[in-house]
Amino acid sequence: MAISSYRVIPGPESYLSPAAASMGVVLPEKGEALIEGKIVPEEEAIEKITEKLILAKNPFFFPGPLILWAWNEKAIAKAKAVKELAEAAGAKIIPMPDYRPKYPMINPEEEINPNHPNLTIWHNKIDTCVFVGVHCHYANLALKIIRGGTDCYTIALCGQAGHEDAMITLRDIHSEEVQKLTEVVKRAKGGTPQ
Amino acid sequence: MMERKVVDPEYMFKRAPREKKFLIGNEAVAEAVKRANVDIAIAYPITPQSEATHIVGDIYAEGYIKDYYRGEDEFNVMSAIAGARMGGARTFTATSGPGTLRAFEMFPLWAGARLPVVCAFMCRGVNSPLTIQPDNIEIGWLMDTGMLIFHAENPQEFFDMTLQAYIVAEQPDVHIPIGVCVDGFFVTHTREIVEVTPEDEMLPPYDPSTSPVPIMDMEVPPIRQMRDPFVMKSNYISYNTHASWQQEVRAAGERAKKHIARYVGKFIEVTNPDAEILLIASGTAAAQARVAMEQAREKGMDVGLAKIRVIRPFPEDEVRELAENPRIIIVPEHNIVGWLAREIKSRIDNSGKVRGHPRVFGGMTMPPEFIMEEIVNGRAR
Amino acid sequence: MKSSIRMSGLGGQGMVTAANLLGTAAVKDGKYSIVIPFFGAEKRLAPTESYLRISDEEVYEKGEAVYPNIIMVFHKDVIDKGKCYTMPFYEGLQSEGLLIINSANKVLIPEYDISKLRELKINIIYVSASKIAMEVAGTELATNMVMLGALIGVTEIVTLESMEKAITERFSGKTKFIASGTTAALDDVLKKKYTKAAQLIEKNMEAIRVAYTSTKNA
Amino acid sequence: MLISVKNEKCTGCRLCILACPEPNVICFNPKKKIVNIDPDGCKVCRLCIETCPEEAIESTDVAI
Amino acid sequence: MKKNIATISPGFEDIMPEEYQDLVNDGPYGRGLGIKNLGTFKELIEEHPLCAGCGLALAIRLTAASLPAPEDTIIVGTTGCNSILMPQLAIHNIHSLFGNQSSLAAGLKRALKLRYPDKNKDVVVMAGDGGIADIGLSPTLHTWLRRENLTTIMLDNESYSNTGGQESGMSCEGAVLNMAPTGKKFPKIPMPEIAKDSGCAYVATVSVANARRLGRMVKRAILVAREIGPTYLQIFVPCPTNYKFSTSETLKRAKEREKIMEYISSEAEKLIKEANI
Repeated sequence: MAISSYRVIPGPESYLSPAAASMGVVLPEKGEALIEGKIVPEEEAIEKITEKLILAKNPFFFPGPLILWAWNEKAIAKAKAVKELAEAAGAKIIPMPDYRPKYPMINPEEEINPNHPNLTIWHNKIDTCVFVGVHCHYANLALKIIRGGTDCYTIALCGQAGHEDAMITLRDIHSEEVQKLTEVVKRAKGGTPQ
Repeated sequence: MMERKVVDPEYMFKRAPREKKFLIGNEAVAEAVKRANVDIAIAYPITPQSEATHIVGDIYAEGYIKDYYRGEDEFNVMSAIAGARMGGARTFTATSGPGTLRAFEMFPLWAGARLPVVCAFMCRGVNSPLTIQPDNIEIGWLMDTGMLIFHAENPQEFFDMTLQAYIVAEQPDVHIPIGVCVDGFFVTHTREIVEVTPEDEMLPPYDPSTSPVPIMDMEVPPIRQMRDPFVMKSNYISYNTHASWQQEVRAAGERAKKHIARYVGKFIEVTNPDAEILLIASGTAAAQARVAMEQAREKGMDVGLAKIRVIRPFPEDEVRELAENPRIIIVPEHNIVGWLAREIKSRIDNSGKVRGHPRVFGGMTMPPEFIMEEIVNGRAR
Repeated sequence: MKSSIRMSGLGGQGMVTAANLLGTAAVKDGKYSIVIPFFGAEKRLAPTESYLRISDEEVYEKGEAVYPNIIMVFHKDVIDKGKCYTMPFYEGLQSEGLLIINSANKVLIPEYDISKLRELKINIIYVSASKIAMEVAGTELATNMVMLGALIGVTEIVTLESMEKAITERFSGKTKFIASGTTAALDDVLKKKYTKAAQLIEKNMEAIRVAYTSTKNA
Repeated sequence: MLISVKNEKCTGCRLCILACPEPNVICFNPKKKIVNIDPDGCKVCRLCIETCPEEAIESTDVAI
Repeated sequence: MKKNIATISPGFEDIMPEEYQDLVNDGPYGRGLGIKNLGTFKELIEEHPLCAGCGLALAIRLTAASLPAPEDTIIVGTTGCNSILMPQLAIHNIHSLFGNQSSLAAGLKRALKLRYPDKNKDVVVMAGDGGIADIGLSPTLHTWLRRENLTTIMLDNESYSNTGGQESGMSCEGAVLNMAPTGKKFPKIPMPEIAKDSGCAYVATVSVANARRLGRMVKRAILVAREIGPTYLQIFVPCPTNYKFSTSETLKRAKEREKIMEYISSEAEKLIKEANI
C-alpha cells in the first residue's frame, strides 16, 4: 500500500475536507498508533498525547455514550478511568450523550453533538480535545468536521481500530490502557514545573 | 444437524483441509452459507438465483440457520435484511438482475447505515425484451452504491469469496455491505470442481458489540438513538454532517483494502504483466480471456491477462501500474455498457490504449475466439 | 485431449442429467470438466441444451459451446423443426468432429446440410436411442443413458466404471441433486416407476452398456 | 402570546395534559394539585384552552 | 427494572445535561406508567419541530406514554411527519426508507427473537397513512399474512402532510387536496377490515381525542403482538396545517369524526383478560 503524504493536522482545513482514509491514511495495526496520519509505535503516540495535553491551554475530554452510560462493567470501569485521566491532565469534560440531530439546538457550553461538534469547540475555545467512548462512525464524522472548520488538535482513544481523522489515535484502548496513560500523564505533569 | 466447531477465519480460508466436490455455483454458495454461521436468511425467488436459496432453505430446515423465509419482493427482502442486521444478526440473501433493480433503493441505505450485509448477486439481463440469461450490467450500477463488490470467476471463487465477505464486511472499521457477484448461469448453473472446507467447521459468530453504529436492541447506548436520522432540513450545519457521513462510508471502503488483502487475497491476478497486449477482465469474461490468451501465446503473440477480482474498492494503484507497459489493453465484458472499461479508462492517464471490446450480452456466450479476433485486430493497429 | 460437447434436445429428454453424469464421471476419472445447462423457461419439450467441456488440463472456458467438436442430437425436432439454440443445429461444429443423432432414420438431415457436414469430415452416428431405451429400460426417459453409452462407445471419453459410480451417486437418493425444478419432478416419475433405486441404477447402466457395445463394435 | 393557568380555577383534572401535542410542557404539581405550563416549549396552539372544562387556562399578550 | 443503558456511569452524573439527568431520574423506564401518569414524569420525547396543534405529535406523545415496556421497545417509523419527531424520542427508533417499515421491522423482530429468546423486545411500526396504506401497503399486509409479532400503529391524518398536503389513500372521498385538485375519486382504504381479514389478532381504531382509550389500545396491541401475532391500531390525527383549520380545533375535529372499533380474536381476548388491561 502506498504511503500517504497527506497530513492530518489542525484546520480549519477547507470548506469540505476529505476523509483521511480516502487520502491514503491507513489505520494502525495492534501495538501501533497514528500521529497526524503517520503510523508510529504506540509509545511514541502516548508520549505525544501527554505532551499535547500538558501544553494545551484549554483541553477538553468528549466522552461518548459507550462510556457515559453504565451498560456493562467494562463501560463503568472505562468511564472511571477516563475521568481520572481528564483530571490528571487538567482537562474539562463535555459529554456527547447521544447522536441525534438535536432540536432546536444544543447548548455548546454543556454538550457536544457529532453533527456539529465545531459549535462546542468554538464556543469554549477548545484547543485540544480527546474523543473517547464514541461509536466509531460518529467519532469519524465529528473528527472530520472539527478538522474542516476549527484549529483544535484532536486525539481519539479508540476501543476498536482507531480513527484516521484524528490527529493522534490510539487503538484497542480499554480501561487498563487509559489507566496506563493516566500514569504517564501524571508522571509528566509532576516533572513539569508549573 | 451435525456438531460443528468454530474455527479461525484465516485457518478456514488458507489452511483447512479441502474436499473436492463437483458443484454448480448455486450449490457452492449454499455450501459457503452453511459454513458462515448465518443467523437469518431471507430471499425472494428469481432465476438464476433460486436454486441457491432453495438449498439455503434446506440448510435452515436441517437447523444450520436459525431463521429463514421467502419475502414478498426484493425491496422488502433487502429491507428485512437491513432490519435483521440492525438487530445484530448475521444474514444471507441473494438476488438477480431485475430483483437487484427492484431492491435498489436499499443498497445505498445498507452502506449508509453501516450494515455489514453479504448479498450474492447472480447477475442476469434486466432490459426489455425480457431475458433471464447472463449479463452483468447490474454490477455497473451497484458500483456506486457505497457497497463493496467482489466478482467471482467460477463456483470455487463464489464459495471462497462468500465466506471471506462476512469476515471483511464485519470488521469494525469496515462494517459496510459486500456484494459477491457472479455471472448467472455461467457460474450459478455451471458444474465444476469446487474444493470445500470441512462441513463441521464454521466461522466465528458475528459480534454486534463491535459495530461502529449502535445495534438496535435497547441493550446498547445511547438510549435515545435513531437509525438513521436523515439530517434535519434546517439544522444549521446539517449539510456538512451529511457530506461527512457519505465520506465516512467511502472511507470504510478504503479501510477494507487491508482486510481484503489479508482474507481474500489479491485484488488482481496477473499473468504475463509485461506483455504487449494486456487483457483486463473480471468474472467469466476473465475465464474466456484466459483461454484466448493461451491460444494467442501458442501462436506466438505476446498477450497477458489481469483478472480483477475486487471491483470495489477498485484497485486503482495496481491498475495504473499495470496500464503503463502494454501497447494495447483489451477489456472483454459481459454487458453492453462496458462498465469495467469505463472504470479503467477513468483511472489511468493513457486511456487511449484501452479497447472496450469485445462486449457480449443478452445471454450470449463470449467464445475465446471472439477475444482472439480483438487481439489480432489490436496487433494489426 | 480437450472435448467440447453440445447436447441438443427437448426439455425432459435428460440432456442436463446426461451432461452432469458425464462431467461427474470425467472428474472421477481424474480429468477436469465444466458442465453448463442452457435452459430458457425450462418447460418440457422446449428446446434445451447442455454443454460440457472435458480435458486433462484445467478447464476455464464457460458458457455455450459455440465451437464444439462433439454434438449429440437427442430429438429429430432439433434438426427438422429448428428446436435448437443454434441454426442450423451443427453451427460451429469443428471439422472431423462427431455427430450422434437419436434416430433410426438416416435420411433425416436435408441434403444441403449433409453436404456441409461431409465437407467438414464429420463422423455421423445414428442411434435409435429412444427405441433402445424403451426396449431395455422400459421408459423413454432412459434415452439420455443410451446416448451416453453411444458416445462412450465411440470416444471412450470416460470409463464405464466411473459412469456407473456417477449414476449410483445421482440416483441413489443419498445426495441431493440440483439441476432444475423440472428435473426434480422427472426424478419423481422415475422413482415411481422403479420401486428401488438399485433397480433404476441397474436399468440405466444396462441401457448404457447396450449402446456402448453397439457403437464400440460398429 | 403566552398561555397561562389561573391557579384558582384549576381543579387538577389533567385533561389539558392529554390534549397538548408538546412533551413535558404541561406538568402536574402533585402538592398543589394544579398544572403548570412551561412557556418555553409552548407553541400556543390553544388546544389546552379548548379542552379545559373550568376555563382555567388563558392566553395573554406579552410585549416582546 | 431500571435498564443499564438508562443509567449514567458513576462519576458522570453531574456532567450530563439536565434533560438526561431528568430522563434517568424521572423517566418512565421500568416503571409501568401510562396515560394516567402523564404530567408527573419526564416524558420520552424532547422538544420537536412539528406544527402547533399537531394531532400526530399528540398521538406519538400518548403512544410513547402507553408503551408497556419502553425500555425494551424499538420503534420503526418511516418518512413523514412522524420521522421529524422521532429523533427526539428516547427509545431506539429506526428510519430507513419510505414504505419499507414493516419488512424492516419483521427482520429486526426476528433478529431480536433469536438473540434474546428469553426477553420481550417489542417492535412497533409507527407510521403515517401514506407510509402504511399507500407506498408501504405490500409489506404491511405481508407481515400480517406471515403472522409476524409486530404492532402496526397508523397515524392517520388523511394526507401526505410532510410533503405538502397531498391526497392519500386514507383521505376521504371528495377531499380536495394537492394532487386531487377535483376531489379524491375513491373512498378511504378500509384498513381495519383488511387487517382483520389478513390475520391481525387485534384491530382497533380510535382518535387522538380519546387519550385514555388510546392508551389502553396501545397496551393491548403490543401485548397481543408479543404473545400471539400481528396487531393493528389506527389513530385518527387531524392535521391543522394541511386541512387548514385553527390549531385549537384539532381535538374537536378528531372527536367529531372518531370511529371507535375494537376487534379482538378469541385468543387475544383471553390474554387481555388475564393481563387485565
